[in-house]
Amino acid sequence: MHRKRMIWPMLVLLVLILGACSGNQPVTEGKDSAAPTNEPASQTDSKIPEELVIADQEIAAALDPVQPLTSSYLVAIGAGETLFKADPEGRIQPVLADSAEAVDATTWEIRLKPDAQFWSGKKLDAESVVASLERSRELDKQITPYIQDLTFSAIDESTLQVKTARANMDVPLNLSSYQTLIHNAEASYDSVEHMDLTGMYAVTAFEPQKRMELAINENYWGQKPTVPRVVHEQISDEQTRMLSVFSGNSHIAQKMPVSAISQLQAEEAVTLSTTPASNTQTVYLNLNRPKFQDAKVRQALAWSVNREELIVQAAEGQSFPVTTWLSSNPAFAEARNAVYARYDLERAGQLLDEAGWVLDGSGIRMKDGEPLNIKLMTWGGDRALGETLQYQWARLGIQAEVQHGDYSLIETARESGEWDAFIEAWSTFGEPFTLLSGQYAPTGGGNYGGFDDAKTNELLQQLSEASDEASRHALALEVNAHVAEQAPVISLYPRSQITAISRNLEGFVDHFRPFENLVNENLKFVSP
Amino acid sequence: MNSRRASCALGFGVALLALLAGSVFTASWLSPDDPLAMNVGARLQQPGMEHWLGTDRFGRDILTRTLHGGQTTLISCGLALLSAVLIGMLLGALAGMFHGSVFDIVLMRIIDVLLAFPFMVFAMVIAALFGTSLFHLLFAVVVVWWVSFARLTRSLVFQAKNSTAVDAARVLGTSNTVILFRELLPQALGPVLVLATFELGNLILAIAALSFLGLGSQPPSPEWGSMLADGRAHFMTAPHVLLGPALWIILTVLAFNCIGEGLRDRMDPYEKARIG
Amino acid sequence: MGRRLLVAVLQMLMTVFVASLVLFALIRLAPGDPAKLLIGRTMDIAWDAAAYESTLNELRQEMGLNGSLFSQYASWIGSLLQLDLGTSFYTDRSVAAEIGERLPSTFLLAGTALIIQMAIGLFIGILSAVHSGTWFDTVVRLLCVGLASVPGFVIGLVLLLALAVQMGFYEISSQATLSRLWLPALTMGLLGAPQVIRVVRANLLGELGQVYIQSALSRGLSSTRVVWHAMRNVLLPTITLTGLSFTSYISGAVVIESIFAWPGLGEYALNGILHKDYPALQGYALVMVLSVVVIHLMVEALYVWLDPRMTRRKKEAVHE
Amino acid sequence: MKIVDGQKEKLRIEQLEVSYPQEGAMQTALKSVTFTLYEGEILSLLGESGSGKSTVAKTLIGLLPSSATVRSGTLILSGHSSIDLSRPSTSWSEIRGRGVAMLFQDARLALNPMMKIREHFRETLHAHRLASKEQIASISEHWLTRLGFTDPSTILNAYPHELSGGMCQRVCLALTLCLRPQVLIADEPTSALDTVNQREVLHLLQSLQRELGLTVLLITHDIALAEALSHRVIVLNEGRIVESGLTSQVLREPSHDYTRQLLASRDLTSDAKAISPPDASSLLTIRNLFKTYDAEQPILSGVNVQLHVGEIIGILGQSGCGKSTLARCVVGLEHAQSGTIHFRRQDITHAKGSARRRLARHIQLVFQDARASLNPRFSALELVQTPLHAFRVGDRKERLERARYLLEEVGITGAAQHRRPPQLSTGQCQRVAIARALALQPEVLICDEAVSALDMSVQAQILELLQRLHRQFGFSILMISHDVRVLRAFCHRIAVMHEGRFVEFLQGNRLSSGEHAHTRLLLQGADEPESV
Repeated sequence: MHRKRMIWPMLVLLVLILGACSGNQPVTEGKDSAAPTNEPASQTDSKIPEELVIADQEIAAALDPVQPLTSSYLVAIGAGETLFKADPEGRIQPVLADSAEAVDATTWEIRLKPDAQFWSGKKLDAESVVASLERSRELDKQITPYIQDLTFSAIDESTLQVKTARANMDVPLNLSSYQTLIHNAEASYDSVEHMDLTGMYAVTAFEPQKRMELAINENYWGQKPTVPRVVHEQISDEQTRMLSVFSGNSHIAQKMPVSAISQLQAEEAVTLSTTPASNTQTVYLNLNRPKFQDAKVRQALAWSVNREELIVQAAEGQSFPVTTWLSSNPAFAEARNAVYARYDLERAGQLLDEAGWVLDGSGIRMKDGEPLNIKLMTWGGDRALGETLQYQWARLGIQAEVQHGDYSLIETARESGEWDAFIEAWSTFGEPFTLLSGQYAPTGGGNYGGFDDAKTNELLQQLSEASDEASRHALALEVNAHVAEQAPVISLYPRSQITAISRNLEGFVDHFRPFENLVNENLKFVSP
Repeated sequence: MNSRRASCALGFGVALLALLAGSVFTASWLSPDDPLAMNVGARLQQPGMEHWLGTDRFGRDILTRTLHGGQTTLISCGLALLSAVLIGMLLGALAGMFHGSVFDIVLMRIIDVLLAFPFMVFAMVIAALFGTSLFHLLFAVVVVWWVSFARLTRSLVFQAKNSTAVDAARVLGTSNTVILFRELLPQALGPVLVLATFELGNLILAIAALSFLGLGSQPPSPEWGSMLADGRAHFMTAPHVLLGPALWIILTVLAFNCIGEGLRDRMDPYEKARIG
Repeated sequence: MGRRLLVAVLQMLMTVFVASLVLFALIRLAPGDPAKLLIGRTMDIAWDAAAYESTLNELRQEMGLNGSLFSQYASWIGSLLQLDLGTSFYTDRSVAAEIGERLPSTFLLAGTALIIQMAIGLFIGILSAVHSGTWFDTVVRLLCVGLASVPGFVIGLVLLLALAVQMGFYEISSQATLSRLWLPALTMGLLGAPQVIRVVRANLLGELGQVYIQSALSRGLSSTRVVWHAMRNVLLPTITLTGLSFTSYISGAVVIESIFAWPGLGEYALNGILHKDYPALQGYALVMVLSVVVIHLMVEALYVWLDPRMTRRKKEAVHE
Repeated sequence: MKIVDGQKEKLRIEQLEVSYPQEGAMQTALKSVTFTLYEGEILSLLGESGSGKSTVAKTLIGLLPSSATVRSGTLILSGHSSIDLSRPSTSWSEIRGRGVAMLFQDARLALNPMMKIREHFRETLHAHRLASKEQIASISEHWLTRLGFTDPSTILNAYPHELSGGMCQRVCLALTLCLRPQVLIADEPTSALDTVNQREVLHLLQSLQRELGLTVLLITHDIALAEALSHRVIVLNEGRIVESGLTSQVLREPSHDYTRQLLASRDLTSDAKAISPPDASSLLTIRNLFKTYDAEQPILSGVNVQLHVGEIIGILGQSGCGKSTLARCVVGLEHAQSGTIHFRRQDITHAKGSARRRLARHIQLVFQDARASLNPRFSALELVQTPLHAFRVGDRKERLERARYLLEEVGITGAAQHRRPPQLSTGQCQRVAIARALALQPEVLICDEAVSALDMSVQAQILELLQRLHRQFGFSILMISHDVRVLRAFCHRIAVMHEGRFVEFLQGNRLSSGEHAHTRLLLQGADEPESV
């Protein structure tokens, strides 16, 4: 008889479990039919939130800006500032600097904002800027490429002199990178109390790789923000980050995966910011492999890529095709369709035929009894991209094999030289010469495939010597187009940055550089 | 007293498995679509007449992929499990037979170390040393998975070692090898098989968990575990992408469970005689 | 008994030593160079190749990566003996401090999950053994198979969607507070329960067939009381399982911790792998091995304490 | 013993019919069983294994396995309403313990190994609200004292595994009696005990029955026990009552054939004298064998014996006296610490590996639990071929022929040869085990309690078989048993073993001449318990 007594609570528990599991079914359907009601939004109706919560894949691990990536988080969250920054259109604007002037080909003079000061109230003078940059140079390895050619000295209290080792360098551009964050070099950065930066928000509490809390910096030199507090929170799982915005627990979710776009679009409570960044998803080819030494094979690969389809399948339509590497930079937008203007499978086939790779009976390209195969390595969120490329190349009769894994696998393969192709996305924002020589000069750090082309080298040489802006631009375009024709790499499209923003937050500015303008002074909460 | 239920369960399990295996291994005939064919116009479609279980983000038919993917999953998991069971049983049986010997002590320490080991690190290393592929993942799995079978076999063999049947075999002059294979291992086989059927589900899910590290089957060839891992990105707007692989995994595990339970009762010869 | 425990402690030390060696070797065999990672993978601006090489070399020297594997191991063990787990490459903080911050939340989650798992497992396991062969038993077994075949991330995400987004009574943040504990713990408990149900059911069914159960019934004891009798004998295999579950919870909760943004050691280890943070990984692995081994030891001690017969190592005889 | 007419009915069972599913069909276990139990009497339910006597016991206390079906039957217990046994009943918890109590065969298994004796008492008394917390200790001590424990408080704090089988059975008796049940069912209460313990428990049962006026249903296969203890006897065969009546009447003048057959098997025919006298040459010589597990109590302390060609030596002793260890030492399953064992001239004390394996052709052992000693996965025919195969005797066909022959010799014929142990009866299993042991034509056969697990009639058959085989093949036998009756009928010489040594050697037919105190004790136990 007691048996029956025990069965009832069990049933209740079961029903509860089943209920919880099936609970989402009707709701997801509701979303598909775009039902207007939404609970989290109505929750926030009643009162305007006091703090802005930003969910990020990772947050700072330390407070000292010389620690790897810490300065990037500090700039993004509004705690730290650089001398210059890029505006959303890609122009360099002064921040802590007031103006910058090239005195001659190797000397710049930078005037500082007269009223700029640190959190502590200490005035920002040229000495302290030099001290900050020198401290970074000494302790932060990542700053090296930005300032290794620069020497800083203070001329007077508010003027900074920068000497460059090369002629015609764009110093403000270099000083807009987050690594050059200006901090009080005398502070110790071992605790929240000992930090001293210049931003509009000051850190009030910090748990490494968990949570950073900030409040308005009362000593801020510029326009003070309206949202009183900001919380930067680490939520590693992308789906959870998305759900945290949906639930209203956070207001901005950074680094959303491409695959989440359809879900974000379906959600009423959030707006979606998808900014194609100034970088280019690029297939790097190993030119040491005999099959890729023939430019025709490389060109065929480039012709056979259907970028429109690729963008739908791998970027949920949130990008635009780019056929030359540099053209994802807004300044070189005219070169987007410069070379492989359309998807042309026939042309690709012809090129391969010419190169001796002919179709056999089973639809596979063969030469000397060997099939044409490519091992394409991908990492991070690029699996779908690799998979679609593989499918597109298969149409051409190429056996492509995708190997998706940790980035370190690509690194290891690169060191051993045992690779065919992989996908990476380098930034295309910066000085054209630095960018292009980094990619295509024989010694360039991004020239993975070992591209060494006489004409390219010559053009690069001319570029480095060109003294006026217009000729630099023209030469850069020429290099860009020439390289695309030679196809040591295949440019696809700019990678999008996807951010989910709660609908009751206003003033978020889309920006192609992920670390800039995440938090700005105009952000405010509104009733939707 | 459960014999009828047991053979029922066994029959049901075998029938279900036959059905599943049938559906999977005749996939190219049942569902002649290309499991790799992408269709930009038909992305993430809900289940319907055209696509019974809907389509994935590339517009590929999920049913077709599930059926084709089953070949990879069933064969590879089956093989991995089989090797883990064989290694585990052999080492476990030897340890149980020579209980307390140096071999036993060393083996138990190895087992302790493996149990205390973060599997992820291990999988990463395997990927680094040999490259990423399903085969290497399964290799990593076997290296770690045999432990539970070895432990179980060891304890069962140790129990059986002191039984009258083994004493009798010794008195009859039976050699150790024969005792191991005729008296000890059959004792362990039933419980080990049952454990193996339960582990199969874990194995498929472990592949799902590891495929984001780049281990596991490589795109685009479908495989249940990585299909699940991929479907995760769409679980809110298109939960149906999880349905296909999840359903087949559940049914497979169910079938193996039933077979396991049935076998356990079958393999215990006294179960039926123990009436009253 | 005392000697038995002493042997166990010695074995434990041996395990830890071997594990530390294997771990050390494996972590270093894994691909990727921590120094390179530290310099950055920004793809923002190309380094000059010579400057890169010299910076890299400098950094490797600083991080102690230039010595032989053996000397690296020796210096690691050396600092270990001074109770120093080293400094994280990635965060430049003391590994011991970082683990210390996260260990409590991992243990809290694992402990709570274990309690939930045991509560559900024992309750349903007992019911399904007592009602073996009924529709209830069948439903439970089907549910167990179902739960065991659905990946943890699906269950976790569905629960999160239902409770945090739809109903709004679960907060998603990065904090390890008590109000955020119950959902990940419940999820882990639910995922682990089928195993307990199976073990309890099988062992209890075995015990219920014993003569002492008939004897107790013949003395007029109620069937509830008799189940309690049998449970005392099911206790031992259940303890073994509890120990195993606990170890898998503290070392293997990566997925659940990351889905619920629970700042525990699983997330730490994952980051350690991604950042090739050798000291962090070594520290993590060592703490894991130690925890697992200590838990095994505790299970052993519990056995000696609980089993009045204390005759033989029965702990492995968990019947599935 | 007399039974007064018109005594009060305590319990009556009417038209009981029970069946079990077996090999797909329902097998009837009990068929129209009707009997009455009167107040203050001991009624014996006598039957061999498989007769359904245990099913009766389980029915009376509602513990039939769920697979069993009660077709019909009514239980009437005085003071309770009658129970229709064919329907599921909920009133068992009221009847069990206070109405009907039960004593199980193996008392060690009947106590929860994880609980102290004290807890057993507490919850038993508590379940019936018979005592307050304070009283429980005194009540349990009282009953333990009545059951002959001199130090009840130690017993209360002990776990079952710390007590001997006899002690456990006494504890169980105390546990049931403290509830003052109306009817006590004793299911083979002594058959798991050795002679001395048996006698003690029976003595207690008998005297307590008299003192307390207990009504007892004694379920047994042991005719001597039934005869000694009970007022009335019911003989059960294949689920039917074949005969019932006063003990003296049924057992002295049986009217049914089955009863007569049963009684005949009690007296083992002894033709030991007919066995040819042993050859003088010695086959197995054991000298000063010493073995101990811990320092305190050696299990063997200086055993000396010589087995001659064709001789049958019996080793008589209580359980735990070391006789099984001796057997295991001879066949190499255990090893003695000192002393020697010689087979012919060869020292085999420490033979290992292939040397030990070779000895299997000369020395063989038959185990007590034949079923457990046979691998259940093989048929009888395969089992007998196993040793032949191991020693590569003959070719495949010859081995099969030999196995067939041996099985025929031990009486396993026809289809039974292809059955596997689970499908064979216990007696048949023992026959297969003997055939297997003889397959290699050993010179020495050791029988370790080879017949004590068997029914009386089967015992007789097996002993007869052994005698016949002994005559036929001429091997020597070392017969180990606790049962004087078995040895007396069978052996040339009997060695009485006590605490690891032989205290006395006697001629098989002159057992009663034993002088050692322990011999006398054992002999006493073997006699009618009545005389205690």
